[in-house]
Amino acid sequence: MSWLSRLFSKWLPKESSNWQWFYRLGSPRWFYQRSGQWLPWVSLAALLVLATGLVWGLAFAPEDARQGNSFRIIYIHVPAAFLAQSGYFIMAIAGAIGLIWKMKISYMVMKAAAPIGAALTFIALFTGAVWGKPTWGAYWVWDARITSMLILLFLYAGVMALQYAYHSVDAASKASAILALVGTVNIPIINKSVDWWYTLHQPATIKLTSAPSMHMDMFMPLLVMIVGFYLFYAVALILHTRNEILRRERKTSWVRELATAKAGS
Amino acid sequence: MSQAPLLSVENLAFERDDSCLFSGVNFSVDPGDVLQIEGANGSGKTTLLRMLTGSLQPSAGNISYLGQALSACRYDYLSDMLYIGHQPAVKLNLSAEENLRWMVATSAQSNDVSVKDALTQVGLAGYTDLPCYALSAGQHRRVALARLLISEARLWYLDEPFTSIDKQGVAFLQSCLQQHVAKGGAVILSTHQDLSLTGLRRYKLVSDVEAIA
Amino acid sequence: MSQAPLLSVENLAFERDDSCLFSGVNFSVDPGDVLQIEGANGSGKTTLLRMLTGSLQPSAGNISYLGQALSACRYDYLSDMLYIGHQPAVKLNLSAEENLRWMVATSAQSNDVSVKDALTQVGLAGYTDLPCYALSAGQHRRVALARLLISEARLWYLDEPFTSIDKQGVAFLQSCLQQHVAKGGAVILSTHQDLSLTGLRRYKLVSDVEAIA
Amino acid sequence: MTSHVARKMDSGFAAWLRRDLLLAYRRRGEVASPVIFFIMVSTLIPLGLTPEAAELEKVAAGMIWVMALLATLLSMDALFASDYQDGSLEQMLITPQLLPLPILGKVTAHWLTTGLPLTLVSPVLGLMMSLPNAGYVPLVCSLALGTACLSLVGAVGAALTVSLRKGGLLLSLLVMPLYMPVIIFGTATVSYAVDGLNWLPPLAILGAMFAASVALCPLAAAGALRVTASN
Amino acid sequence: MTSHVARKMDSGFAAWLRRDLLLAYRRRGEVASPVIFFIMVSTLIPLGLTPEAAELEKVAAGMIWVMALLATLLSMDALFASDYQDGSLEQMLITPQLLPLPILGKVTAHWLTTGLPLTLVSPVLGLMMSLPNAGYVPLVCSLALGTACLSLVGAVGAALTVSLRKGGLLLSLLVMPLYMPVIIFGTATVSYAVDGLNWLPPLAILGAMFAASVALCPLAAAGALRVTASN
Ligand code: HEM
Ligand SMILES: Nc1ncnc2c1ncn2[C@@H]1O[C@H](COP(=O)(O)OP(=O)(O)OP(=O)(O)O)[C@@H](O)[C@H]1O
Ligand SMILES: Nc1ncnc2c1ncn2[C@@H]1O[C@H](COP(=O)(O)OP(=O)(O)OP(=O)(O)O)[C@@H](O)[C@H]1O
Ligand SMILES: [Mg+2]
Ligand SMILES: [Mg+2]
Repeated sequence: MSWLSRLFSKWLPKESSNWQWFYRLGSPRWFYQRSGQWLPWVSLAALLVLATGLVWGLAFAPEDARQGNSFRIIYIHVPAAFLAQSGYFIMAIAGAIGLIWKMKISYMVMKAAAPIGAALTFIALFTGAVWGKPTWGAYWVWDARITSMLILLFLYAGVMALQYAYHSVDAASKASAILALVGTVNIPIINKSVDWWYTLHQPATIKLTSAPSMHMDMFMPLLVMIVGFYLFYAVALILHTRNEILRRERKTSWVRELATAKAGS
Repeated sequence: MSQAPLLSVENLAFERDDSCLFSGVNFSVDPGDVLQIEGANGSGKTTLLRMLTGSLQPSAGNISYLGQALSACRYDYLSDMLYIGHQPAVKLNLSAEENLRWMVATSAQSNDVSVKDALTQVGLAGYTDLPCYALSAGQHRRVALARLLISEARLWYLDEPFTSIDKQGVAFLQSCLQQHVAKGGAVILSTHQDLSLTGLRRYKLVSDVEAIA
Repeated sequence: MSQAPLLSVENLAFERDDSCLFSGVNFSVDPGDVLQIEGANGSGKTTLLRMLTGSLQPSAGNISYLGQALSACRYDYLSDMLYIGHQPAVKLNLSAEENLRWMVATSAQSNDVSVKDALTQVGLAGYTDLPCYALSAGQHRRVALARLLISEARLWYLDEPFTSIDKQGVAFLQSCLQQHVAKGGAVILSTHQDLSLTGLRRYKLVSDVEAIA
Repeated sequence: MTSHVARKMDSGFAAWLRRDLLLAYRRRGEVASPVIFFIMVSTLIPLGLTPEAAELEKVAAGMIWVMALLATLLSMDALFASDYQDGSLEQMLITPQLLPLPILGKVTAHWLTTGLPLTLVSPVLGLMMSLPNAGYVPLVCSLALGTACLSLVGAVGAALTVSLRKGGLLLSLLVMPLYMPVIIFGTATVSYAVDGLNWLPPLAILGAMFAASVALCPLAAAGALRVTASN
Repeated sequence: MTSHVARKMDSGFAAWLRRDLLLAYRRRGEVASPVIFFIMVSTLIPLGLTPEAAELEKVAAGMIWVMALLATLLSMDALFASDYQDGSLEQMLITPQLLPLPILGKVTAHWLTTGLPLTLVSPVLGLMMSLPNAGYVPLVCSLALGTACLSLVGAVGAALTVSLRKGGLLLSLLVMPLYMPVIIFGTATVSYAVDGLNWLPPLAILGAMFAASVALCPLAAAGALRVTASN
């Protein structure tokens, strides 16, 4: 991979002060301290937005004409599905940054992103399945998007399995970064091919949604929930990353100081 | 080239998972040198040799070849180097001859000693057609060592080359090394045995773990 | 038992695919003996040792334990025997301690040296929790050799036990063998190194292939 | 003496079982893999065939069984391979213990780490392939017994091919014919249940096969190892 | 100098290709095994499902493709494993050649010894599963291209798991999702043909995938090997 990093390092003159923040971000210690300052605010925002969205969606949005109240699962289901997909790209980008600029912190972000993304994927699948029972009369249907989502779960599982499989932190990070990158190249191909497969076999007997015709009163809380999920995702990612930083840097002096300070106070 | 050494190592250090294995390793090797890396089990000899071959990245320090950093002359350096490690890269299902032919084909440079001759010289004359899993431990390693007779590389890195080799074989191998350095090559090897080579230099590797203890 | 030797070997021969590797091997071993099997690479040392452990069947000749044929006292013989071969039976994914515990659990007899003590004695004190693939070549073999400290078997068969072991380790291992024979055990080992053990006997194995050539 | 032998017998079984479970635990990722493999292949099938529930329902039980069989088969050649390479198998052959016991220990560990998880996860696959409700209990029962048979029979194949270095596919060749009765009665158990028939008879036959395998396979594997590993 | 590099580039590819083919030839039994595996599993399917031709016809193409995929997957982890164990892989990493070339050589050998025989034998299976006449040519074409993609993508997975000792199932986990587009377009090629549609478009997509894999997979595998094997 060294040719790759050599290629890209040309873009980033090392001494340039414009990029100092970038290299400082690369320092786990700096990230840990800074994120400690951000965290309360982001958490608060996430909480507020999520609460607003939930109350709005569950209590005030109008009932669906055909599905009744069961449609309200959408306020969890769609944001989770959304984030699950973005999460994979976030993970892969973090991995790529690690490979190219050899930045420790981005490997940690990548490692932290995998289980969060997998959990969101699982939530999307699970809520979808629960929703499917009243709507389609079955927990599981081989719909195109559902299938893509399942494959996404497998991709996450692969990255996580590879992380755990290696004893050496360095090898685990690099190997799973490569896998995540290969996965990103494939996600569009997978999604397209699954769509294609589905329309081939099933000329639209199951219409999943009536999204365009969705009423504004239903749609606005959904939007709020999506924003809330993004914020929540950020909180979870920061927390997981901080955890990972402490774990990997436990032998450094600043973490030791931190621990003694905690114990002292 | 105002006499830059063939290989020189400056302040080399190696860390694995945040613990330092060794640091401050300095030596240089000129044509005609045999350098024996000594040290207790686990002191990092294999690690050092693999770092020289470029398989592992040093966490600090420089390795230079004819005065240039390795990254600047990767192709030339790798073409001029031969490494035989603990695992001798001998395929069990192929015969000794097939193994050697393949090794020669993938390596950068080779002289005109024929594969059959080389195998005869290392004492495998009657065994060239057997699959290698039917060879004894020592014969198995001899297949890999036969590469030395064919190689034109100047730098040889040998990790415990005398393992499983009988006394006659050890003597032969030493004469082989002697010839190589006489022709202007250099050898860096690790072994726990005492060698009787003229011009032998030793480097004692002390791992940081031991040094503290 | 009118002083039948601990192990005796009469006229042993081994053939593989109709060609005779060696024949007419005779020796006997009493408590207190260390027998070093010598011979060139490929002369059949490993084959002979594996025959003694019962893994390979001799094509002619007898092996007897305390005067009885092996087939008549299989359980007792196997319980009284310990073999460490070229492949040291160390699982790469387990730690040194787990490996040793398992070896002790499956072997017939063991004394009360604790596993931890044994590992400390062979110099692996700081490495007991690492998976064995993270050990160096010599440390890897030391894990297997730690069995010697725990075993109560009287007959030890060691195939090149000094491979990859550093000088200090070789000295320690020799003292270990010395203690074992002092307690009434016996050792048959193959190695190409010269040993400095009191009461050492040598047996030179010449394979029939060489003898003809 | 006999009690001594008995103690050793036990330790032969228990020591190997414990070790193999520990190894599996060290490689947790790997333990989950047969299950994930199983689920993944089950998504391949609709992709290769059709997403229609009505069609899938027909093939559900058969496919789940075929995939369970393949997942077991895939993990089978690892049973003795690494032990052969690192010399542990040679040590096993020269212990005074009765050889079938360590083998049974290893096979038990294998089943606990492959067959059992497969069995436990099979209802989820049934759901994904729209298996009718009546089929779930028979599916789980037949898989539990059947995968145990597969592990036992597979051990004989693994023993026969161990010294051949990378015998994965040859192994399949050897044991696949022996696996056929298992799959026939396994799928029959489920399809009887789905059709509303009494599914206990085919299950009982699986039980009988299991009993016979427990008795015979470790012996056969022991014999095979003595021949192949000491070569 | 450049011609020297070119010669060496070639020998990097050719030497490894020749060696792997020779190794395969030495183990002839093994080379036949993916094919025999393929045939055997295809006989399992009627056992597990139904012997009726009308039913089998519908699943034929899908099943043949699923089995070809599994047979490739099964043989994939052997690609680098034995080279890793005996030190050949380390030698490969320190040759001055461009690493993707020896890898491409090895993958080519792998395809010639698994994908190609599978492709050649597939019409027989089609016959056994009553595949309609129009399906044979597309089946063979799609398998030829598709199995090559599978070998190439599989090589990346094999490189990622090589130092993990027995990564067979983990490997499946990593590459199976990446295999899904291949199976979709592969089966589509056949089913288009059977339905009387123009089957060239899906085949062309497979071709594009193949081209992309040839360009990218050896690079990714090389990167992966540098990370994993030197550990
Ligand atoms: C396990 C089952 C299911 C999975 C995995 C799943 C997955 C998804 C995914 C990936 C999305 C796309 C989110 C985005 O736009 O990025 C989505 C959206 C949606 N799903 Fe599901 N779904 C499932 C079941 C269901 C069911 C049963 C229904 C209800 C009938 C449903 C209704 C919707 C709706 C209304 C949307 C929003 C549509 C849009 O924005 O275009 N889903 N689902
Ligand atoms: N993959 C690995 N992961 C973690 N630690 C390792 C790994 N490989 C080696 N080590 C550690 O690095 C140290 C040096 O190992 P190395 O193989 O270089 O020693 P060595 O000097 O060659 O010893 P020997 O004489 O036994 O061959 C050892 O203590 C070992 O525990
Ligand atoms: N599996 C086998 N099949 C056929 N021949 C074999 C097999 N194993 C060993 N041999 C042959 O038997 C002879 C003796 O081998 P053995 O391993 O006993 O030698 P050794 O004395 O231990 O040699 P070394 O000192 O190299 O360890 C060798 O010439 C070898 O070629
Ligand atoms: Mg070493
Ligand atoms: Mg030997």
